[in-house]
Parts: sequence; C-alpha cells; structure tokens
Amino acid sequence: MSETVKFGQYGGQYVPEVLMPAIEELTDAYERYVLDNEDGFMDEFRQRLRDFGGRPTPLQYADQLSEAYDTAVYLKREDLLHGGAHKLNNALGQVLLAKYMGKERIIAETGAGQHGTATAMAAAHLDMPCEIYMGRTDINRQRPNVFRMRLNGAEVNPVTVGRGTLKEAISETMRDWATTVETTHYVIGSIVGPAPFPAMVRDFQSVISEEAREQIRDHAGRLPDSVVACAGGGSNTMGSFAEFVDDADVDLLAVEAGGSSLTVNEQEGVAPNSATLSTGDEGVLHGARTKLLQDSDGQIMESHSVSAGLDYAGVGPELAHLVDEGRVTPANVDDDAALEAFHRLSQEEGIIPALETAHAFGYLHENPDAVGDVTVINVSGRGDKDLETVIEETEQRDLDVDVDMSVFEAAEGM
Amino acid sequence: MSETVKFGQYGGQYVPEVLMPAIEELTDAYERYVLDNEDGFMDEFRQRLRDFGGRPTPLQYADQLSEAYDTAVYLKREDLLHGGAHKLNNALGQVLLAKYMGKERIIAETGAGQHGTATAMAAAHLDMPCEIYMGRTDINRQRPNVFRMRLNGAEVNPVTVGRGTLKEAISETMRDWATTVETTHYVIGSIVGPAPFPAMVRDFQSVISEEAREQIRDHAGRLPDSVVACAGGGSNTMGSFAEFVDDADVDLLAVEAGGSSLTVNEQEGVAPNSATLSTGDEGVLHGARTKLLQDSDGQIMESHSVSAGLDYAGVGPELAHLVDEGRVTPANVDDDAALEAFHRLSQEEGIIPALETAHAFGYLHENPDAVGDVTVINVSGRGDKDLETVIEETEQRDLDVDVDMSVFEAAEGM
Amino acid sequence: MANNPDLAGAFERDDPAFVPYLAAGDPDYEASLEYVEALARGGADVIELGLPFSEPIAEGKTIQDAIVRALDAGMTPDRYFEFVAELDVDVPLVCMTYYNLIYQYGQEEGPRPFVEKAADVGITGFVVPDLPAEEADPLREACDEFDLDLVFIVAPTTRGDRLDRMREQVSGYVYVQARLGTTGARDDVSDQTDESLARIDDWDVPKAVGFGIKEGDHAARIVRAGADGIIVGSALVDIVAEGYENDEPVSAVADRLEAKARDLKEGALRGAQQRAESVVPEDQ
Amino acid sequence: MANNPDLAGAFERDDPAFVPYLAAGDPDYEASLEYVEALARGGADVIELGLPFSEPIAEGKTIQDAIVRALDAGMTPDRYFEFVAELDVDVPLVCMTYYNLIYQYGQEEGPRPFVEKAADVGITGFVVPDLPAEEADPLREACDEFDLDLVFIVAPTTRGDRLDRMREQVSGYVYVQARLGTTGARDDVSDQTDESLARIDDWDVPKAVGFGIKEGDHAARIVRAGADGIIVGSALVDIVAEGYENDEPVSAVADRLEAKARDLKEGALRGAQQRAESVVPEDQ
Ligand SMILES: Cc1ncc(COP(=O)(O)O)c(C=O)c1O
Ligand SMILES: Cc1ncc(COP(=O)(O)O)c(C=O)c1O
Repeated sequence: MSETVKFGQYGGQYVPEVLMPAIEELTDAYERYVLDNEDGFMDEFRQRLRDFGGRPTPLQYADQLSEAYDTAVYLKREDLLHGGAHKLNNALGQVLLAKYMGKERIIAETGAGQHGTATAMAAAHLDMPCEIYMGRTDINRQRPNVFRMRLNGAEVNPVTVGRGTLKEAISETMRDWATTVETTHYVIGSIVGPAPFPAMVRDFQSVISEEAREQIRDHAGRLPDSVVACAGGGSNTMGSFAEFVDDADVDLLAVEAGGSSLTVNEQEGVAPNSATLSTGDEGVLHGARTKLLQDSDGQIMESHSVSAGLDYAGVGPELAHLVDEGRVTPANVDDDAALEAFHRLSQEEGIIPALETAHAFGYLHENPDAVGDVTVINVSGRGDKDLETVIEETEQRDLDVDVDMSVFEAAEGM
Repeated sequence: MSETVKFGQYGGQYVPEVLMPAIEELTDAYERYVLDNEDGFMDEFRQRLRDFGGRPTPLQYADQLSEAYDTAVYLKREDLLHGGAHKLNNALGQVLLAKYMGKERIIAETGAGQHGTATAMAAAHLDMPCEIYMGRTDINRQRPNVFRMRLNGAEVNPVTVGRGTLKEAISETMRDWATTVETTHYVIGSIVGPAPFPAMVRDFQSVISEEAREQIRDHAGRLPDSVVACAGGGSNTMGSFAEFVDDADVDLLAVEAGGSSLTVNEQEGVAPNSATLSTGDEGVLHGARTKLLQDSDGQIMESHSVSAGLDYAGVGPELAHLVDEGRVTPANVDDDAALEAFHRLSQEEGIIPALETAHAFGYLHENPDAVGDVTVINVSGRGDKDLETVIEETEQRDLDVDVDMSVFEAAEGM
Repeated sequence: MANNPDLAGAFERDDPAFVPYLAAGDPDYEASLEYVEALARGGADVIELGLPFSEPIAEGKTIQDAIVRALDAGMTPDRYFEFVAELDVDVPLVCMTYYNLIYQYGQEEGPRPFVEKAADVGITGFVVPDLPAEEADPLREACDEFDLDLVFIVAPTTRGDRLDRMREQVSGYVYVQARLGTTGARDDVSDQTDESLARIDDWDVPKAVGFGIKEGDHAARIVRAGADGIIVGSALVDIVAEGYENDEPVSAVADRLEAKARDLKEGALRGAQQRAESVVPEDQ
Repeated sequence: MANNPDLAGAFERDDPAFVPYLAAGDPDYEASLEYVEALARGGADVIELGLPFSEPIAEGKTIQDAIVRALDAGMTPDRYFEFVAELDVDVPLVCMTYYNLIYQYGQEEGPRPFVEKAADVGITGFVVPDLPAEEADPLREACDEFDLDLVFIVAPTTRGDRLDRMREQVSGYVYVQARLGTTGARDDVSDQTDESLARIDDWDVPKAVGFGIKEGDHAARIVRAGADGIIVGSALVDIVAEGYENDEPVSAVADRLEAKARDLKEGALRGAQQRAESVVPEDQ
C-alpha cells in the first residue's frame, strides 16, 4: 500500500493551519517509524500487540452458522483482542508512535467507548497521561466503557454539543489538539481524519487481514470468496480488507448501519442511519474529503444507529474510494436486523458480539447467497459493553428471534 | 500426573449413590477420551480451545510492575481467553466430553458467573441445552454475567438457600444432577467435587502452565522462581502450577481471599474470608475430602470475599495435599488489598483484572521479596464483570491507591 | 458385619415396617421430641432420625427447610445425642446424617468416636447419603466394633458391580430409592421401584422403599410390589412445617403426625395382605 | 493572485484596521443585520461575516454556540447571500466559513459557484479555517477568476516551508493567530503574537492579529507589537449571546456592540500612535 495522502479524489488534509505542522511531523514519523521500521518501531509494535494485545487472534470455523447458511463461515476473532475489540491494534500503534515522537500526552475521541478504552489501556500500558472525549449520548449508552477508561486512569470529558455522539467528540478533540498540539498526540480512532491518519490507522489495522489471509489458507486451503466487516469509520473494515484488495476474486463487503430508516429528514438535519457509503455523497469533514451524510447545503447530518460505534456521518476516504472503484461493495443492515443478529450469534455460536459487529452478521443472515462458498466475517468486538442497550432495545421490539426477555426482568427484580 | 481419585488423604467420591454410576461412567470417559485421546478427543479439544477460545494466551512482561517491585514480573494472560477468564479451558473440555459421552443436557453451578458464562458459551458453541445454578447474592453482585449467560441461551436458576453463594449453588446443582443424571452432565467449575472431577479439571486447565512454562523459557531464558495464582476452588491455581510441580526450584504460591478478617465467628457459623488452605481443616464437602472452613462440629461455614469467585468454604483436594506436602505455599490477601491491587493493575498496566485475580497482585504488592527474580502471575480473568462492585466497594473504603471516585459519581449523574 | 437383630427384625413379611423420618430438633428440641414420639405411637417400626448438616446435598426442598429450622434452633451433634437419649420410644432408631459430621466428631480422627457415642445413646444403625460403598470402610469398621448396622441406599441407577459391592456391606436393611433425584413427596408411584426391587430380589436383608411416598395407598402399592418396608420423610416433615408456619400447638401437630403415621402403616399392612392374596400383584 | 484594493486598503499603518467577526444570522436574521451594521457604525474597517457550518472545528465554545443559534434560526448559504446583499454597510466583507459549504454550493463540483455568487452579492474575500494552503488551489483559482481575496491564517506553529507556501497564496491580509487553540476571548495577551509577527515581518500583505482579543487595551498592545489590524470575534459574540439570553431589545444590544467596537477601534488607534512615538515598543 503506498497511498498515504489521497485515495483517488478522497482524503487530503483539511485542518486548521495550527494543526498542519503536527500533521507534517506525524507524516514524517509515520513514514520513518511505521513504513521504514526506524529504531525497530514496528518490531516493538508487533511484539506488544502479541504479548499485551493477544495477537494473533484466531480464525474460527463457525459450525452452526455454516450449517444454517450452507456456506463455510469463518470468524476472525478480533473480539478476543485485549480490550474487546480491534481498536487496540490502532490505539497501541499510535500511543507507541507518540512515545517515539517524544509526545507527553494522549487525547482521543470515542463513540462506542471501544476506541477510548483501547487508548486508555494502551496509554496506561505505555505510561502516558490520557484524556478521552466522548459524547454525552454515548456516555449514557456505553457506561461500562466509561468506567473502564476511568479505571485505567484516563480522564473522560463529556461532549454536550449537538446530539453528543462521535461526530461532536471528534470535533472537540480536534479543538483540544489545536491548543496542545506541541506536546500532545491525537489518537484518532478510525481510518478518518486528515492524512496521514487514514493510511496509518489502516496500516496498524491491516494485521487483521494479514493474519486472516494466512489463516484461511491454512483452514480452507484457499482464499475466501468474500470478506465481510461492519463499517463505521471503517477501521476494522479496511483492516479486514487491506491484504485482500489485490485478490480480485475476493469480494469485500462493508456493512454499514441502516439505522431505523434510509430516508433522511432534510428539515431536521437527521439521517436516521449511518449508511454513508451507500447513501452519502462527497464532502469535507474532520480533515478529509470523503463520503458524508449531509444536506444539500453541505451541513453535516446527525446520524443514527443503535450501535454507538457505527453512529457517524462520515467514513474513511479510502473506503469511499474503493467503493467508487467497485472494489468494495457497500451494504447496510438496520437496527432490528442487527439486534436479531446479536441474539443469534450469542445463542448459536456462544459469542456475544458488539452491536457494531452484529451488523456484519445481519448482512450474512439477509444475504447468505451473496458471500459465496467460503466467507470470512470480522468479529470486530465483543458485546459486554452493549448488554444494557441490548436489553432495553430488545424489550421495545418484536424481533424475529426467540429471545425470552422475561428472564432479564426476573433478574432485574432480584 | 497420574492421580485421578485420591491426593494423599484428600479427594475421593462422597456423593449419593444415585450419582455414583454417573461418576463411574465419567471416570471411564475421562480415562478414555482425556487421558488416552480416544477418537481424537484431545485433538478436537485443543483445536477448539485455539480457534474458539483464543489459545495460546500470551505471557507478557509487565513493564511497570517489574520496575516497581524490582523483579521480572510476567503475566499469563488468561483474561484474554474467550469469555474473559481461564474458566473456558475447563468448560469447553467438559461440554465436549459430555458430547462424546452422548449426554443431552448440561448443568453447572457458578459463583462469579465466570464459570457459568464459560459453560453457557461452550454449550452454545457445541449446541447443547444448558442450565446454570447461581446463588442469589452472586446474581446481584455479578449481573453482567447473568445477562451474558442468558444471552447465550442458558437458563439461570437462582439459588436462595443460605447466603446464596457458590456453596449453595453447588449443592443445588448436585440435586438437579441426582434427578437427571442419565441424560445430563454436570460441568463442575473448579478442581473440586468427587473424583474424577478434580483431576479432570486440572488436566483441562493445565494448558495454562504448559504454555507458560514454554513461554517463560522463551522470554526469560529460564524457569521462574515462582508462580503466583489466586485460589478459590483452585482451578486456575492448579492450571498454573501443574507443569511446574516437578520443578522443585519453582515456588508455587496460592493466594486465597483473606476477606475482611481471618477470625471466624463460630457462633454465627461465619468465616469472613475464604482462606481455606491457610486456616481450614480436613473434612468432607461436595463429594471430596479436603480442607474446609467448618465449625468444630463439622458444619460448613459461610465464607466471605469481595470477589464472588473466591467465596467458597472448600478448596480442591489436590491443592490441599500439595500444601500439606509443602509443595504449594498458601497465602492470603484481604478485601482492601485486593481492591487496591485491582486499581493498581488497571492504572499501571492497562489491564483491568477480575477481583479474584487482583488477589494475586495484592500478594505481589505485599510480598515483593517472596517471589524471587522472575515470577509468573496468572491473570485468571478480566474485571468487566466487577465494575459495579468495585465502584461500590471502593466508595466505602479509604484505599491506599489514588482512585478518584468523583469521576464515577459524575458519570452516574449524567 | 453387624446385623442388629432389632433392626432387621422390625421388617416382617406380613407386617411390613413403617419407617418414618424426621429431622431431630425441627422446629425445636422440645416439639421435635413430641413429634418423634407421636410417630412411634402411630405405628412406626423403625425411626430414621436426621442429624442436620449444613449442606444436605441429597435432600429436596422440604427436608432442606427442616434442617435449616433445626440448625437455627440450635441442633448440634451433642444435642442430638441428648435428644436420642431422652426420647421415649421403643423402636430402633437409625441416625441419618452426612459424613462430615460423623467424621469430625470427637478428638480422634475418623468416625469411631461418633459411632461409639451413638451406640452409647441407643442408636441402632446409620444411613449416610453421601457415603457410597467405596468410601464406607472406616465407618463400616466402627459400626462392626459397636454392633451397629450400616444401611445403604440402592438407587435406580445402581447396577452390576455396584450392587455386589453394596450387598457385601449392607446390614439392617437396604434403602431402595424409589426414583431419581432428591427426597420429596410426590403424587405418583414410580415404575423404577419395581425394577429396583427386582434387581435385589435375592438379597437377604429387608428392603425398605423410600423417596416420594406420601399416602397409605402409595405405601400399599409399594409393599404389593415386594417391599418389606416403606420409608416416609417429606410427607411427615410437611406436617411439621405447616404446624410451624401456622404457629399451631405442638399437641395438635403431634396428633396429625400420629394420624398420618397410622394411615401409612395401615397402607403398608393392606399392601402385605393384598400381596399374600395374589401371587401375581394385580396391576402388573 | 487577486488583491482586492478595498481589502488591503483597509489596513493603514497609522490607522490600523479593526476587523470584527459575527456569525450571520445569530441569533436571527433580522437582529443579525442590525448587529453587523452597528459594528460598521462603531468603526469596523473590514467585517468577517461567518457563514455557519455544523462542524466548526476551529471555533471555541462562544462561536460554536453562535453558530448553533444561527443554524437553528434557519441560516443557510442562500440566506447568507441574501443577508450580505441586504446589509447596509460600506466596508469590505470577508466570508468566514468551512470548506464543505463552499464545496457543496451549486450544481457544479468545486468551489466556483459559491465564489461566483459571493462576488455577486459583494463579498470581498474569504477566510476558510479548515483549508490549509496545501488544499487551497481550487478555491484560489476561483477567487482569482472573480477577483476576490483569499486570506490565510498563520498559526504560532507555522514555520519554514509552510510560511513560504502561504506567502505565495495569501492576498488581502494575513490572519495572524495570536495563540494556540480555538477562537475565544481571553484575558491575557500571548507572547506568541510577537514571535508570529516577527516571522512574517517582511511580507507585503497587511497583518491582522486575531484569537482572544477582548478589549481596547489588548488591541493597543497588539498594534504596538506591529499588527496592521486586529480581528475580534468572541468578545463581540458574547454581547450577542448575552442579549439573546436576557431577551434584550435588539437596539440595546446593537448599541452595546457599537460601543464595544468603538473601544476596540480606539485601542487599535492608540496602539498605532504609541508605536509611532517610540521605535522600540516600550515593553519589549
Ligand atoms: C466493535 C466495534 N466494531 C466496529 C466499530 C466501528 O469502527 P470502525 O468502522 O472504524 O471499525 C467500532 C467502533 O467503536 C467498534 O467498537
Ligand atoms: C477470574 C477468576 N479467577 C479465579 C476464580 C477462582 O476459581 P479457581 O480458584 O477455580 O480458579 C474465578 C472463579 O469464578 C474467576 O472467575
């Protein structure tokens, strides 16, 4: 992969001038340490990912799903990574890079709280002070992660602007960075933001597909017909796709949050989904030109998804480009189908996925014929953080899976 | 390891006659499938542990702890196992064995809920119906695990007898088993119970020390001076020790819950601790002769620990034997020290441990000179299940670590 | 092995034994004395007297609750021995308890002190639900020394080798567990009973059937099927529990226990008569 | 590159420019018109008129809130152009907004339609905080075509190559960011200002300093340090916000804005006088 600034017409560096020198410094550090392994950076990174993070994560053949969908379903188990999601691959890489760069402080935004906890863990591990910005709405729906960040010694700063989700948290973190840029590194949580972030985060996350590609050859004796991953910003997505991009016969399926509907409300500025790749159009947000959920004037819409980690109006520029090129196929799965898939995976395979991840399985359920004979699905994270949300959201619905919510109520009353 | 029934004077099979045939059947299955790998049982088990469970787990050098205690501290990361604790090693082994034996239903008891979730996950994975017995007190202090079991499709049966903790849950599960023994396998959660359970569970958990012994040679170029593990029933303990038992120079340290005090209240029948190895004496409970917390008449005491998973009046017979032999050194750490260790590991290493696990780190903190130059500490589980308990218990105390609880309160109010 | 003539002698072919169980000290020491004596008056041939243990893994909810009541009211092994000594009944008493209490008693290791003391206060034998034949040698030896019987339980799952091992060890009577599970009164009679009895048909100790017997008609049915006695626990404990919950006078509860005992004993006798009248039991 | 004489001409050595900022449409269209006109009356030489964007990453809390008020009251790019057309002021107007609004406007791709329309309604130049020199070519070209200026921001962190790149592109004036961070009124004056001004001392565009200027004395201090103008936003928006929150009459708020503008403009003039009187600024 040699793209580091632009991906076709997407990408770039649309940030306040005050940040540009830091971005140049980061670009330089990225090229030296990450791309050229200067001072053995990548070796140390890989070693820490192994010993602290628990890599490699397994590729598991899913007995029940394979039978149910009559296709060989392999699960890439990023839920087993330390912290419970793929997010650590990136967070650890960036915090370590900040250390190599001589930075003294870490800031990050978080949506589901997974990137925040991953960053807080990595910062504790590498002994760096750390502050996390998180929207108030997300704080409320992902409380366990707030506690975890705090237990790891990170400050958590609630962001109350707008709807209080990921978009606002990113803006606020950029503001902090504009003030503290000389000593602080901003650990962005997905393949978004100004260059070199999208390329750098992709490179840190590519370990997913690097391992998966080797593992599927071992397990299935061949490359898969498809790779499926959910897409919020798209870091687990590009991490899962990267090493397969050159394998023209492998379909790459990016599953976004269909939310409650694909129809936008221009009047209110609300898109009740986060299906940026399928429904968004080109614009500039958070430092990059990419596909966005925006109104006809270019104002950014409030997005929605039952899963906080997909609830974002933008998407990584590289993914936008690969969709335009036809290399990546965008898809989306709505809240109901994601919840059903959550319960299904929990009951059938004994894996409680993150609500974000559940979207990938919702896609499989709705399109079993689209994935070919052998598919790799990235289990981007585990669902411990989502228990309360799932209980609440399930109670409000009449789902197509057999979930006995009375047992939860009984437990509540105990 | 060749002991399967007795360990010195400990062990045996003290169960109702109705269960004896099942125990004989299990002994036979254990010998054939586990010890002799009949039908490739052990191969399948190892493969599923790898692909579903995420083995091997890493052995990690702990930078900050090593510096703080001036000793090379290595962490065996069982917290990274699927489900978040070492418990899956055993649960997966037993559920798979039940399948080989043609059983149709799984029951289990659980204390912290970790064995219950591990069993529920394994049962979902292997497509077996599953019911879990759990004390009412434990249900209240480990709610996330109750939800996880239910999400995995397991029934959770509250046990209201007595104080409603692990001891009562085990008794109740045995009663279920006495009724359903022909079709049901009882997946006991630690190295306790009648033979062959203690030996069999040890064998399933030995993978911990099998890996750790090889890993420490790779990392440190030598065997450790000590291995430290917390001990409730003792399964992570014996799992961590088993392959080191014959290495006479490796000290084996079993850290029990000192609870709030080591002084027992005979009148009330309460031992405010679970320090069975240090303070208990010989007796018969739950199918085995072992060390127990009991009054002078032989009535079993109610034990106590801030960590549900250590809160048990008995202990594995093999551990009791190894303590008598002088091979294993018992120790204990009280509630306060365990909580402090919980916060310390979270802040210093970016690993939020289970409260059970925290006891092992409390020991290290209080006895840094007792572990030698190189020590392996088993991180038996992660602390996601304990967040609420830790917040509550920390608020009630004046701990010796810097924990700013106000941030939690702020988050509560959000 | 010991074979106390009192115990085996309580079971006669045409006068099958009625063996009630109560937990000693339930709901308190004094009331419990009255209740046990009422059972004797009602026709008990042998009494199984429970010494409460904190972890009664073989008991269903009814007897668990009885044990909790007795423990809360202060029952201990020493009080139990006083209780037995004080009881005014002239039928053999079998001590039913769990092994840890037997094992812990006295200064010396092992079951001997407990057995010695039990013999001393007038206990005739033991039933220990968590002590299978495999682990029974030490207790068996102590029983032999003091000439007490050791009753074993044959479960529906007990077969082959296990039966042989038990047959060697058992004395007094054999406790035939009528069904899978734990103690507790049921409304049906299990087919497993017939099968179990058939398996041990040629044993020379009396066969007493227990687990789930609730009424005289059940008792009759079981005796007809070949039992030499019936063991009834939960159905009697239910009466104690009801009296306790409703705060009834001890004498009223004792009267009901006596009446219930009479019903059960009569059922057993009826069964023996029916068995004598037809070679093939009518409903087989 | 374009160099609109109106804009650069507003900055004179002995009459330094006072450049106030307000968000157009804050708190509503009508009031906002009054407020902007009040600033002109108070002595504004150039007005930076914000077109609100939903993600103002370079703004501090004060201006973020202004933007939310304006958006809630219905401000859009088209309304903005109407607003500009309707404004009765005779100083140059600079449009301050984020790139996405410029980029999205009109049917055609790219910034040209927006720039054309802006020129049409009387805008003189642009400040686009999220558009660094690296990404500015398309906008620069459109500006050249319609003879509008493109102002760039020099930050305290801008050095070396970056300065050169910007120097080539900038026209109208250069916006010297007085401190790190986002917009917002502060109580101190940053040393970084002096250093930034020194770094671009030989540039031939006027240098206007902004970020954090709150009072006439600050303005004087900055002009003394060599600035050709001062840019003030948050301190003025604070007055709008206060009026909005207290539901004050528009005219009262407008009066306060005018007074504040006068204070700032006088401060700037005072600074220029002091600078002229001493070759070395007194407090260096
Ligand atoms: C488990 C999980 N999966 C996916 C995502 C979405 O992020 P991305 O699309 O960058 O992988 C998140 C974000 O929080 C997440 O927590
Ligand atoms: C994380 C963890 N560690 C330790 C234990 C104690 O069990 P054992 O002593 O059998 O390892 C438990 C029991 O629930 C546990 O969850």
